Amino acid sequence: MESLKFVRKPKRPLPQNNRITDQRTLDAKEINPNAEQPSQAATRLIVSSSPHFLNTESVPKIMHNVVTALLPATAASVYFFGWRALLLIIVCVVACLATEYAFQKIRKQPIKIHDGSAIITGMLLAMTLPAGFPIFGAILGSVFAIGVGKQLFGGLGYNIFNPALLGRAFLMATYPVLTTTWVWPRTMEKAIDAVTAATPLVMAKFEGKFDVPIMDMFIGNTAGSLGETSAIAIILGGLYLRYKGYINWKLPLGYLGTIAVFSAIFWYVNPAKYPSPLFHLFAGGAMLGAWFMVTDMVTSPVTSLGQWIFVIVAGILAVVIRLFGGLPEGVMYSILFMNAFVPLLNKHTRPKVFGEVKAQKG
Amino acid sequence: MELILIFISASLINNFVLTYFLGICPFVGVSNKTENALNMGFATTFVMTLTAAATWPIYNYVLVKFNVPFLQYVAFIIIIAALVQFVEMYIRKASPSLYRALGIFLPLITTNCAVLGLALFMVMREYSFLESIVFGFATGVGFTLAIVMMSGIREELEFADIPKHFQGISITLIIAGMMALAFMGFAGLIRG
Amino acid sequence: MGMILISALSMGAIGAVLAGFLAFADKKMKVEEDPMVEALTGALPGSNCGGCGFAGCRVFAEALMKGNALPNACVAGGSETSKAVAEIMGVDAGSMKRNIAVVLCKGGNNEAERRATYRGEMTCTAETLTGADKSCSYGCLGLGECVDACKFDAMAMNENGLPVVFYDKCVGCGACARACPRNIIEMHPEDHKLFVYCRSRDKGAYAKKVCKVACIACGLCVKDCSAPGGIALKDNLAVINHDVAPQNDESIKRCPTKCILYGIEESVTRSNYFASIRK
Amino acid sequence: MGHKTFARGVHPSYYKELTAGKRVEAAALPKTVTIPLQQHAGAPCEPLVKKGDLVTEGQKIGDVKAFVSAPVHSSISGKVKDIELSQHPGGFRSLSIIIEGDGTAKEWGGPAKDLSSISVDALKDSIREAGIVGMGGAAFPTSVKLAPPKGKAIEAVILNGCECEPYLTADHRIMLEEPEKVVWGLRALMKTLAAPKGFVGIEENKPDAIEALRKAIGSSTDIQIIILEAKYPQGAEKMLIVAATGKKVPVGKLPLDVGVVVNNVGTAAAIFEAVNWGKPLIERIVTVSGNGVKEPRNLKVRVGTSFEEVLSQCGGLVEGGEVEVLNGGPMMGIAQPTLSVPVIKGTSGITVIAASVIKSSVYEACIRCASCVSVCPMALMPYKLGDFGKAFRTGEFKDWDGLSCIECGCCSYVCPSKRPLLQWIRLGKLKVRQEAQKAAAAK
Amino acid sequence: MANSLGYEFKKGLWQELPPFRLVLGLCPTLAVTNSAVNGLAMGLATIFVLFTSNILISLVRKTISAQVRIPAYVVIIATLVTVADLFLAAVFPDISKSLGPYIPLIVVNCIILGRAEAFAQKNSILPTAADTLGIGIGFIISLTIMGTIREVLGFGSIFGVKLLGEWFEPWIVMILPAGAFLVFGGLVALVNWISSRKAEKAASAAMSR
Amino acid sequence: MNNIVKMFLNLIVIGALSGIILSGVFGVADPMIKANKERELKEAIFVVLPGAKDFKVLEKTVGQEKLIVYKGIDENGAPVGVAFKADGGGFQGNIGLMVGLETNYLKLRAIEVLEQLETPGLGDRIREEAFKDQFKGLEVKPKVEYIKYRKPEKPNQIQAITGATISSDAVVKNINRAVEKVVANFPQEEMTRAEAAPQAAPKEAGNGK
Ligand SMILES: Cc1cc2nc3c(=O)[nH]c(=O)nc-3n(C[C@H](O)[C@H](O)[C@H](O)COP(=O)(O)O)c2cc1C
Ligand SMILES: Cc1cc2nc3c(=O)[nH]c(=O)nc-3n(C[C@H](O)[C@H](O)[C@H](O)COP(=O)(O)O)c2cc1C
Ligand SMILES: Cc1cc2nc3c(=O)[nH]c(=O)nc-3n(C[C@H](O)[C@H](O)[C@H](O)COP(=O)(O)O)c2cc1C
Ligand SMILES: Cc1cc2nc3c(=O)[nH]c(=O)nc-3n(C[C@H](O)[C@H](O)[C@H](O)CO)c2cc1C
Ligand code: SF4
Ligand code: SF4
Ligand code: SF4
Ligand code: SF4
Ligand code: FES
Repeated sequence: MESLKFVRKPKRPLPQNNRITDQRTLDAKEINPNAEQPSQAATRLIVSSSPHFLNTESVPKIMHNVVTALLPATAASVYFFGWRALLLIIVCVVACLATEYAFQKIRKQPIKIHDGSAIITGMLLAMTLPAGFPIFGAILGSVFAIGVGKQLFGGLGYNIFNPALLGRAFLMATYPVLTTTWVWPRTMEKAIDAVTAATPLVMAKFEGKFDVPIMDMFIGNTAGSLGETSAIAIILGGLYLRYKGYINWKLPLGYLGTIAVFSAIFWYVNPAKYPSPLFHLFAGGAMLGAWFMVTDMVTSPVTSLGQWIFVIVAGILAVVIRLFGGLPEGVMYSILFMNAFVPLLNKHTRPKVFGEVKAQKG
Repeated sequence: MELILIFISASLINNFVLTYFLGICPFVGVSNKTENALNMGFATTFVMTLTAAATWPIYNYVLVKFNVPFLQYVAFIIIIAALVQFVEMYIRKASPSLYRALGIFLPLITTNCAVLGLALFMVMREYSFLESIVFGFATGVGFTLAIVMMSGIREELEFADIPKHFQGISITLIIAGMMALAFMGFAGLIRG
Repeated sequence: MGMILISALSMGAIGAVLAGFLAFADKKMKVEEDPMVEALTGALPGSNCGGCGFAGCRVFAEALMKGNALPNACVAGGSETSKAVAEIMGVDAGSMKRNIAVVLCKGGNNEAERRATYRGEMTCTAETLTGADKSCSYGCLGLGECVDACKFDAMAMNENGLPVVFYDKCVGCGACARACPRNIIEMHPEDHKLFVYCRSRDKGAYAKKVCKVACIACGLCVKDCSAPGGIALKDNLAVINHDVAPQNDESIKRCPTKCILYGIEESVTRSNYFASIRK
Repeated sequence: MGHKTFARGVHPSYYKELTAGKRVEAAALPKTVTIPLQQHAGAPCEPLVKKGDLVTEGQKIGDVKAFVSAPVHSSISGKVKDIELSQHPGGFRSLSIIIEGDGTAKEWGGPAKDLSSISVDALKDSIREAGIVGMGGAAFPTSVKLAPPKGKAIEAVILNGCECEPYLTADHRIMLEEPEKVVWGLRALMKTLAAPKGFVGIEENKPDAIEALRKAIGSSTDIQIIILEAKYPQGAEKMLIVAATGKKVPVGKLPLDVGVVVNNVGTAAAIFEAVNWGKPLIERIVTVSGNGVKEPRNLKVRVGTSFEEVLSQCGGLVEGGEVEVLNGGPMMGIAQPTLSVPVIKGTSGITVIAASVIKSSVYEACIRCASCVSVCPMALMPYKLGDFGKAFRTGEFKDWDGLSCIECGCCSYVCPSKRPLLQWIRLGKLKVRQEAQKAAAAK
Repeated sequence: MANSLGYEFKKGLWQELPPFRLVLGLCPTLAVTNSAVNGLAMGLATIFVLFTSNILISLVRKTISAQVRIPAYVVIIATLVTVADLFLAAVFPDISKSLGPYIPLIVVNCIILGRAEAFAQKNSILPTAADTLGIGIGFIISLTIMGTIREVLGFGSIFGVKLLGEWFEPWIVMILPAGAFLVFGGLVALVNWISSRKAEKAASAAMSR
Repeated sequence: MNNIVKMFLNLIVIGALSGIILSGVFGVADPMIKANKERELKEAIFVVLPGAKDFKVLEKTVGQEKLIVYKGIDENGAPVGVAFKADGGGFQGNIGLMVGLETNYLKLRAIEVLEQLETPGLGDRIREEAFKDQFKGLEVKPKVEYIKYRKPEKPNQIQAITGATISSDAVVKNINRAVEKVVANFPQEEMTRAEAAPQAAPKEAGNGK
């Protein structure tokens, strides 16, 4: 029952994948040179559907701005973890770009690696890995993130799950030990004598200690993944994005706010057992997740109500996993879990149409 | 408390579909539209709860009593089949509108191995009657959650540019794999 | 020994109860069904696996009846089932004359003027929503919506920007005709051979200005047609009455624009078309 | 300070400075005019003249009995050369009367009559007979709006002076140059509808027009000027009503269901001329602007003049490259495949956009950035509607309220992936319409 | 429907290869294939039930009235499954343990009832035997392949024999549920790809003639 | 009516046959299954109580719960230690241990993992000898503890498996809980009392209870 597929439209194939090609101009000019214009023979009239004005935003522009916004965090990670961190970032970015290129080549699609989205995925994936993570693992994660997490769905815009987080989740499941083997930042090497480091969250979970100075976590002077340490660098980048208008304030602030409020409840009940909200905000991936992952347009809801539900549930889940789960960190899973709900959220939280009187059907 | 833990465990942490691979066929088959998925989920939850309620006494008061526990598979599957049929007919009689929404999904449930799996797990874990019912209900809820999530995603993907050979069940299963990755975050949430 | 007895008895008892139950159900709760759906359901595996995308075999059968499903959608049953289903549903294929699709425009890129350039969604219907770029407002837009609509690989766009129907592949489903926003494609029994390949109802002068192969309503074919009333002019267009006009080439000889043609379509089969392209 | 406005919407660059300061000038008398018999929403007219007939300026040459329709008049004196199908600026071909002019032009004018001396019926009659249609773009016959069903009281008439489309300044100039006509027309509308209140909604970027209208209104309190935020589509009826009165026109309902009638300021001025001078709607102000035209101007053009002729009075198109010639502004205007199309009653502007600004011809996948959702003034989900429309999924299209789209184009405007959302939504609407027709035919 | 026995047998090996082409019996395929041995064992258990039950059903099909068809079949299948389960528990306790509750779940494996309904019920013994053997062997092969892939990537071994050296860092995900889904999805795509290649070749061969 | 009779007959016959077949198979298989279980239990006890040649089952009911301990004895009937099961949740599911305790209730003799669902290659490394060996001679007073990343410093400490702290933690917690119960409910005298020496012949399977 396999139907035969040939080039159905020889010579001038219909644009594949809905791309509007400009072939028609060529055809008309070349094949029918005496198709006259009523006036000004040299000027060609274009017909298209309104609106005829479009704003100047474009996908590459947005993506390149996000890359820019990630630079402070990159710099911070290099400062704290040395050149090894930079190497890891470069490897991830290159592997992501290469995977994207390979897929587009195989599928005979236009090559779009310059749009920058794969760079973001690579950078963010690297940000979620410990500085000592092996290179082959980083490559594997990148290939999975882009190949399976993005291109299998059709590429930019179609993926359901955040590719960088999916790559990280895959690595977590593939190499659970390697992904949780931390190193101390260069700045505090001599402070502690143990070989492997413990992140603030691991210490909180397994040793019941959460006395890391908040200031250290704010600046980034703790063990952890590249991008989970320096809160200030991430906030800087996030504010830049907010200033540029590429992220909706609801998402990061809603997420962080939920984490703060929800963890504050436990903290209030038993401050000896549960860490403070500030600890939760600055520990682990909360900042990176809030500013760069919850805000990923492709994998977050488009409606206002949907966005609220998304961040609030994700925030609660993150705290629940941190406090009660088997794993020390819940940011990644909370976001991935809610990613799967985004289509449903979009469908069922549509705003009321202008002038709609009757209640929306539930 | 014990009951709440069973509920969370069966619906989220050890989600039947995503960690025990039970009920994959309907999970793949009926997840293309949210409405269908939701109704299938409701129907399954209903049958699962009933199954737990019906098989527990049979197992504990009949099979164990007469010392013939090896008849459990045969007995369970017959009970399930009869139950599904009974529910179907009852609904058809009692409420045609509900039947239209749910009834068509009921036959599908007989061959849903999640239901039998539920009965077997219930026996294996030696749950009490109340626990069994909660377990049955929670499993159904977990199934509903997974299938509804999947249906939402699949509806969204109708417009996606998925590589040809991956379309259909292939991408559905891969997404299930991703959902399983996401559900891993719940691991260890409840410990003794 | 006791165990064997107990087992046999209890299982027998369960069987009896079940049988009674089903017998009761069969009598009391039977709901009248469409016999065709019954027959189809019978032909299906009945495993209710959901593999067809419907919630169970019966629903699939109902969808088949309504024409919402293809006979081969059942994965569990495989090819036998598809055959059986097709047999039950089978329209008496032999008794009907085959229809095929005819594209009634020959004004491709080489013949017809384009006064502007269209930008936007590249489908014909989308283009008709804007001021179309083709000067002739009846002609083929060349974006191949009809080709996309054909589920049987029976069409392709040629180099000239016009759709071609493959005589050997077309099953006469009419999907292409429904898809075309300019109503250029018509369904005809395959013994119709004579067609005016133009739909322009513009006055001759304008039609000629914008397309080399337009019907300019000169009336020569009307005169040359041996059967009176076989061809008539209507709204600046020659119209063939296929019941009357002889299906031969006598009336096409003097057509100044060669828009009336005889019997060209049947020569295009899928393989010879692609073979010719390959060269 | 925030001015009154509606939720969502966009802020395109306006480029109004190109023509905002230029007085309206009379265009040259055209040698021939092509007058389409359908220049309005509703039933097309039937010709009242034959080929070869002599006609005078202002003579009625087409009419039809239908309620929703408006007669058409000859805009010059001369001879009917032909009646045939010709390209209409709406993008289709329609039956048109082609008149060859004799070179003479009529003088119109006269004093303003006292409104109280004219009966409501006389007002309605002269508006219908003058063929007045909405000049804000949709060309809806004004006489229909003036005949609300019994039992619907109209509380307010709102004059639409927003002119939120980029480039266009025709309404701006009318308000500036002929504010008395506008005010008189508004009062006439209020009288026919027995509406106690009148509003004029003007965007804050036209302070001189606001000033001129204030003066024309004088001290009377029946008319109030409402200053609105300069935002697109502020001029859309529903958005204007909610901004001015706070009332939302319910889905599927008309403004008169909330007791409001909206008219363009140009319409009001035309009513003045029709009632006082007996001048039918044969002439209108057209803004010719855009970066593809050499000398942007505001012209008073006779209906039926070809775009080509109008453009040549503005220095012509820039040479070379590609241009889009639009009937209307860049957000809602219709691109013309040929310059032989005539100016019609609804042509508020001819905008020419040259290559540098023309839409890129490539689009990308939707990245669900939510921009379209957050600008849609109707609170729809354009990215989904686009998908449904493109795939002809009419059921879902209707479920997601695709039919409520007012085709403002904000969604396409903001989309960073440059997706032609509005075009797809139009496809969806088209299919819904076709299906409805088919269903009706089946009955 | 008079196909040769050879055809009935062969179709299960590719044309209707379960579970990739014939999308049935997914649960055991996914659940027990974390090693090649488990896959093989599950396959064998399934083919035993599939074969015997379908033969039985084909034997008794004429005597069973339509209304009780499904319950009767289910009882037959469940009986055979219990036999298989008891046998494994008695003789191969280790395998029985690692397959866990998935052996009893053969009862509801859609393949078995599916084949019973689609084939055995309508055919006599010989074609039924050919059909079920083909399908069953196809199923065994599929499960073993799944198991092998997952074992090689997840443990670096095959049938328990170390295959990849020390340098290989096992992909633990492959043994986890997520890995099962991913591998299976990938294999389905692979099968799709191969069959479309086949079809294309056949078509181009036909065209060049 | 004929049909209904047939329906009844169909199902009754099939059901009865199924019952007969199954009880027959069960009759053969059950002793073997029981023997398998018995052997497993025995092996586990002997592993955690090196030197034991036989064991005695002691039972107590505390509230709802039934406590079972196995008192290991050597060839002379002298007690060599007590063994008991310790269950509790790990990372993925239940972890079932057999724990061997010295009769003085001070030190562990050894432990064995009976059942676990931990992640292969990670949590399931609790089955490795290196990990289990740490418990040999480990002090249970005040209680067993684990320590991360470093070599144990105190006699009641073990080192947790890196990356599987949770599983290690679960093992430790299970042991502590079970030891506590045993110590509380079985007076030490009971354990130190000598028993009759075991017969030379291995016990008949099936009466371990
Ligand atoms: C998106 C959109 C924008 C509009 N903008 C204007 C405008 O700027 N000025 C205007 O007079 N009418 C505008 N209109 C038309 C009005 O909605 C309304 O039809 C008109 O003001 C009614 O007056 P009329 O019948 O006199 O034309 C717009 C309509 C739409 C849908
Ligand atoms: C079918 C139809 C009937 C209408 N009937 C009335 C009417 O009775 N009264 C009225 O004031 N406007 C009526 N309108 C006009 C609309 O309210 C609106 O002014 C017109 O469509 C132009 O608006 P726009 O320029 O915003 O598109 C009608 C419009 C349509 C399409
Ligand atoms: C896929 C996966 C499987 C895991 N399996 C186990 C496990 O079996 N046992 C365990 O204790 N922790 C398991 N973990 C938990 C993490 O490794 C957790 O971070 C670890 O217990 C922290 O301990 P550490 O401080 O020793 O690294 C698993 C985590 C992942 C992502
Ligand atoms: C604000 C913002 C945040 C983003 N965050 C992520 C991210 O967390 N992970 C990722 O893979 N891509 C991210 N991207 C890039 C892009 O959206 C992503 O590659 C798509 O999900 C791929 O389809 C982000 C883009 C933007 C604009
Ligand atoms: S769509 Fe149908 S009628 Fe048209 S060419 Fe294809 S098979 Fe023929
Ligand atoms: S025949 Fe119709 S649908 Fe086909 S390409 Fe031409 S205009 Fe488009
Ligand atoms: S969907 Fe319609 S109303 Fe909404 S922004 Fe787009 S064009 Fe405007
Ligand atoms: S604006 Fe464009 S990219 Fe953004 S959500 Fe809408 S359609 Fe998608
Ligand atoms: S095998 Fe089909 S549902 Fe489990």
